[in-house]
Amino acid sequence: MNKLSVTIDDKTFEVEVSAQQGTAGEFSVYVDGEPLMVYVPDADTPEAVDWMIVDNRPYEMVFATDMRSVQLEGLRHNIQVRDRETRGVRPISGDGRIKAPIPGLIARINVEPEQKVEAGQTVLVLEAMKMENEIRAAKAGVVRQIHVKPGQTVVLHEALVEIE
Amino acid sequence: MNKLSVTIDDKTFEVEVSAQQGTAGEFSVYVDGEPLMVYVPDADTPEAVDWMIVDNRPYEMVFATDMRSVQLEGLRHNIQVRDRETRGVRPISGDGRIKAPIPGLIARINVEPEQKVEAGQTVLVLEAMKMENEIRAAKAGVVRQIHVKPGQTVVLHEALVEIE
Amino acid sequence: MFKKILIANRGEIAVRIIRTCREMGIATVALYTVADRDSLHVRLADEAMQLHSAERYGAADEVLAVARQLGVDAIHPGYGFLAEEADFAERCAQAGITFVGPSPAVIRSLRNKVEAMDVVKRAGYRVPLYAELPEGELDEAYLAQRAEEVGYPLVVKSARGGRGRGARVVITPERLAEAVATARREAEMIYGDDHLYLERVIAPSHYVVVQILADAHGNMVHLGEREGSLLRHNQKLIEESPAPSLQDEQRQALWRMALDIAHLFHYQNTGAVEFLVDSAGNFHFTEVKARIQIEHAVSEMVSDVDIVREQIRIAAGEALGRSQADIHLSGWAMQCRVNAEDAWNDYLPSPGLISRFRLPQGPDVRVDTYGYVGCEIPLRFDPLLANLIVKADTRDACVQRMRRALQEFRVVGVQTNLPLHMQILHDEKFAAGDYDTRFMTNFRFETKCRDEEVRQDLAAMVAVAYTLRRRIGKSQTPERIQTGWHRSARRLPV
Amino acid sequence: MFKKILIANRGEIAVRIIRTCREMGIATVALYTVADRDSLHVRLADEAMQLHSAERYGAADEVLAVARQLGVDAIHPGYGFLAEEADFAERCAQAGITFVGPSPAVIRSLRNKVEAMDVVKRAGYRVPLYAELPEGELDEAYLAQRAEEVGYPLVVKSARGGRGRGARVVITPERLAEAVATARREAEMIYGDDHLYLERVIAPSHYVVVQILADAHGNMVHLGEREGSLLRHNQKLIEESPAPSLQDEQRQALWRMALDIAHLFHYQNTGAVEFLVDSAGNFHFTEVKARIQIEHAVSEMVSDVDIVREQIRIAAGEALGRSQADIHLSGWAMQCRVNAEDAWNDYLPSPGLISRFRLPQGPDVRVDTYGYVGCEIPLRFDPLLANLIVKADTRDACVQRMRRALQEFRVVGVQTNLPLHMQILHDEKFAAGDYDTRFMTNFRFETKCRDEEVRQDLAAMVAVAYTLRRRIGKSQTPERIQTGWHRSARRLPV
Repeated sequence: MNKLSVTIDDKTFEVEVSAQQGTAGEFSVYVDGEPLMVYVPDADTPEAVDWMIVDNRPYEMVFATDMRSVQLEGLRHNIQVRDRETRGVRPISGDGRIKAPIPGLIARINVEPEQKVEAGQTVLVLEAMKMENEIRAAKAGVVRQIHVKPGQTVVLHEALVEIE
Repeated sequence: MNKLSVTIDDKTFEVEVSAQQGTAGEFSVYVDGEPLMVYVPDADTPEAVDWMIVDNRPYEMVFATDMRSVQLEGLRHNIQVRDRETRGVRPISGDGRIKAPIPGLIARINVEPEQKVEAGQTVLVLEAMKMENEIRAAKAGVVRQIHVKPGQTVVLHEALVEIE
Repeated sequence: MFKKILIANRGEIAVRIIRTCREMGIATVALYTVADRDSLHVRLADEAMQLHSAERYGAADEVLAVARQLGVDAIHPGYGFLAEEADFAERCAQAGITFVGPSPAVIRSLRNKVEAMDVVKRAGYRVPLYAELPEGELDEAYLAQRAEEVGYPLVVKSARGGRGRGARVVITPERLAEAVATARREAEMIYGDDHLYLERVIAPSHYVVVQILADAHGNMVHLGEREGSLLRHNQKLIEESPAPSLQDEQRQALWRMALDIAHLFHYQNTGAVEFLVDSAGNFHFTEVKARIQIEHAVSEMVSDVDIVREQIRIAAGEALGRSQADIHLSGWAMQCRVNAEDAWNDYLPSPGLISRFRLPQGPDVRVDTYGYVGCEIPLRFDPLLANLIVKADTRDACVQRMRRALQEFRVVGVQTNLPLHMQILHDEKFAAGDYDTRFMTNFRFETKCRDEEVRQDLAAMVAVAYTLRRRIGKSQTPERIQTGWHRSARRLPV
Repeated sequence: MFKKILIANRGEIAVRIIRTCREMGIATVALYTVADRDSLHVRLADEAMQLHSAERYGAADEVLAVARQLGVDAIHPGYGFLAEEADFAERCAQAGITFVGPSPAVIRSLRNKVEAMDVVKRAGYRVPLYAELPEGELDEAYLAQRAEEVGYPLVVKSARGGRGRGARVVITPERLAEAVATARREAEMIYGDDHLYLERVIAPSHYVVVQILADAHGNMVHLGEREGSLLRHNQKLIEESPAPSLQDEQRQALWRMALDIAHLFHYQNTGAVEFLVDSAGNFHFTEVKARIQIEHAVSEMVSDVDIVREQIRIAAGEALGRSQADIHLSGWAMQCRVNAEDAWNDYLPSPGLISRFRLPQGPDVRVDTYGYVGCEIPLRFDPLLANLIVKADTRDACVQRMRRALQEFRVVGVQTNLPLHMQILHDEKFAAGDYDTRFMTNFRFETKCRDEEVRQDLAAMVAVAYTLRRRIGKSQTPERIQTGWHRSARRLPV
């Protein structure tokens, strides 16, 4: 289950999303506590999604490729998504390699090679969909390698930093 | 430059194809010695090609995904292509690793692990577009590894066999 | 006028109805099965509900339940499924929901083809020779005798089905018993009613229908006739209006006859009165189709009347608002039924995901379809993918326009019968309007290309395509391409 | 009749002309620049030749060379580029190739807007107050005096350009000199001719044109009038027929006047006689457009005449074959000019590769476009992507149909002005047919969504979209997506 804050233009909604088991493309969603069923065609190719059904209401829309706006029924809305889970997310791998928990853009790097870091210390900041995620060290150690530069985009699970 | 025999239904043409330097999607083609210019949109995505211009004649067509037939102007033609170069093609890499020179299907494997092979000996047969290509050893040696099985499809430059 | 209409159908007719509803300011409810969820009618409707029962769009209970749940005030059945189902129409009325179609009584009297012919025959109109068969097991001798009365060749039909599905042609007596047995099984299976009758075959002949509109205030008009003599497997492949086989005096007589017959049944809403025209030019009434037809757009083109709009207005109790004098039939219209089927493979259905879809455009060209790029064409339902309709001043211009439209129409991902239509449109006799019900039987689908320049160019293109595919190293397994290609028609590069 | 026609144009008009040629059995030659090579007109033509010179479609020499090389017997210029170029028409005649349009002499007399107004004024018709300016440097006092005669506000125009490009509105005398200088530079640049004139502005007003057809045998008919008062940057955004601002008696008078004026110039082929209607209802002749117009399909819809076909027949010397009495104007038609431009970004052009393209369909809906899925919309040319034309019995029904069609029209990959059209169609005054040339100036593009349920549903959809994208790990670099996405719209999975 996935907890998000979704801002449409000036209004923010608290949203929870969970996939329906066994029914491809169907999601159970709560918007400010209101339960909704969402059907998405081609859930396997998210960038291609251009229509959905919410409960029994079909909508056609166009998402901007950077997900910063969406067009619906002749109007363009600014959108912003903040993920209440991945903020300060822990690295995926237990070992010293810190991988990207979500695809995004390297905003800042707070460490240097050979620098000592404490467990939980912020190593770098990963920006995804206008949201900054502080990526922290899983354990204390020394920064052995930094694979990325500020401004660089990274894919899911791409190795960022290695701590020994 | 690429020498092919192209059979349309019952008639076979000898065709030579060479890409025009610097002009994307343009090819200079000789059909039974007759020079033709061919323009292909989206030359970078061949499976998507559904129209071309030959000299000044535009055509819309649909190629079967297996390239065994093509539809043009309401008629379906059986096609067959034999490549006069890649028959008995030499492996791409100079070292012991034999890689696929074209994408295709492994028809037969003529060697076994630890078997001695001579330079030029046929190690396997790769079928592509109804044409069998004998893949031969670049040098004498012993078959150390066989990465593929008969019936398996391989992509371009996929490692097939290793000889030491 | 209605606020919200439920469309108890799928495919191009559901889309067609949604369009008119939207123009009338009426909200629409679409229904869909899992296989149809990506169809255009779901995307275009204001609300969409999934059907779960096995009868799918024919599920009366579920359809009514949805109608009640969403508070619709009318149900449009389209054609097939719940259209022409008197019991369903009755249940709608009981639920206080308007059924867009004739009254249950009218549907019943027309659904029984034998009774309908009885009525028309008694009124003094010509009908084919026919003989009803009693239910249950039949004595061979009795059957043979009834058949003799009708005469050979004859066709064994379901009393509920009418022309089309479940019909069996019998040329000689020895085949009769077997044909009756088979027809009975099929009728039972398809219509849940094994009531049969024998009808004398009229061949060669022309199939003509007259499109009519009748309101609740006694106004009735016709929108001219259509000819649908080009059949394959009892499906009208091409339909046109006016009928090329008729002279103008015949037309006038046909229209009058159709209106008179419709009056016999106190007909209301829209419908089509069907006739067979024998080689002597006699009209033989066969049945009244008590619903919108697949080919309705042909009549819309020549009459400039939106039949679906009139249907809805009539169902809402409004008056037609135009007399016969206000209806000006002009020009010539023709429709090709474009099926997702493989002309090179015995016209087997060709389901799949549409990867390219270019509809013909331009003056007086219209396409009614539920398809679009990315839409899955399901195997389960009728292969009808699109109705291509064109109109022009004359039949010659109409044929020219249809050829042009067929050439522009492009579908990749599924195989269609567009090549077949193209060849028919180039057939000399068809182009001359000189054809009857035998045409398709004698028609041969051409497969050879005789143009040498084209073959030379094709060789060049094939060589280039091969060279490109070889250069771009990708697996060539057909399965992976067929699914992969389409799915990836929306995939990001990694 | 011609065997082969070269179409010296691009975009939707080239496609439009190819369609009619094909229906007439005339082979077509398309021209293209590298940027246009994937346009639909190239795919649909029988032959296609690339243009290399910098003037592109305006390259008279190259166009004539291709015409000779491929042995065409006629050239259709479409609109813009080589249309209304007397010299080019003359060179075609010298090369023994028919120019589909008026004679060079007629084009010349109409291309000089001042002379044309002189002729019409002398014949006793009302024209706006105007004053020609001599070439070369102008004495300030003289200029001021000429302007006084015309009166303010006035517009400085190119004598060759007529309304539209190169025009400068002047409200007060102090801006005059500067405006004249700028207009002169622009006129020189655009038309290669700095010949200017001053014209009194008539505002508020209505722009109306009368579509006419005239053959070489003295037959001339009109196809009714169109109103195009909805302008942005001198472009007609929406045009309709009949003109909602006119009473029937006015219409009759306007038609007669247009035919009389066309006769003054011995007009031939198809053209549009343009007028300004002032608030008192007076018609002021402004110019004759001696070519097919972007909005011609609106007249085709209400008259049932294929204007391009008539154009070609007239050019081939055939007689119109129909009198005014044979032309029945019926119903109401409207056209929206769909541009590839960003309504949220000051209507800047929005080039790109079309990844989804769903054209509206259904009764009496027509789209003329050169686009399709996979087609590149070039930055270089006019942003016009498609003309959406609908027709219905009444204006109300027409507006309803247009709203429905706009809702169905779907373009992804480039931004279009469809949202703007949708909002105009929902504007109360526009819906009531109550608008003039001030409408667009006062129109405000709405950007706020007030429907709370929609916003809640949207929040749910955004959340799901985000979750899906996060699950599928892919780089989100916009550039890579913009190019990658489209290109990959045809890529195999590795």
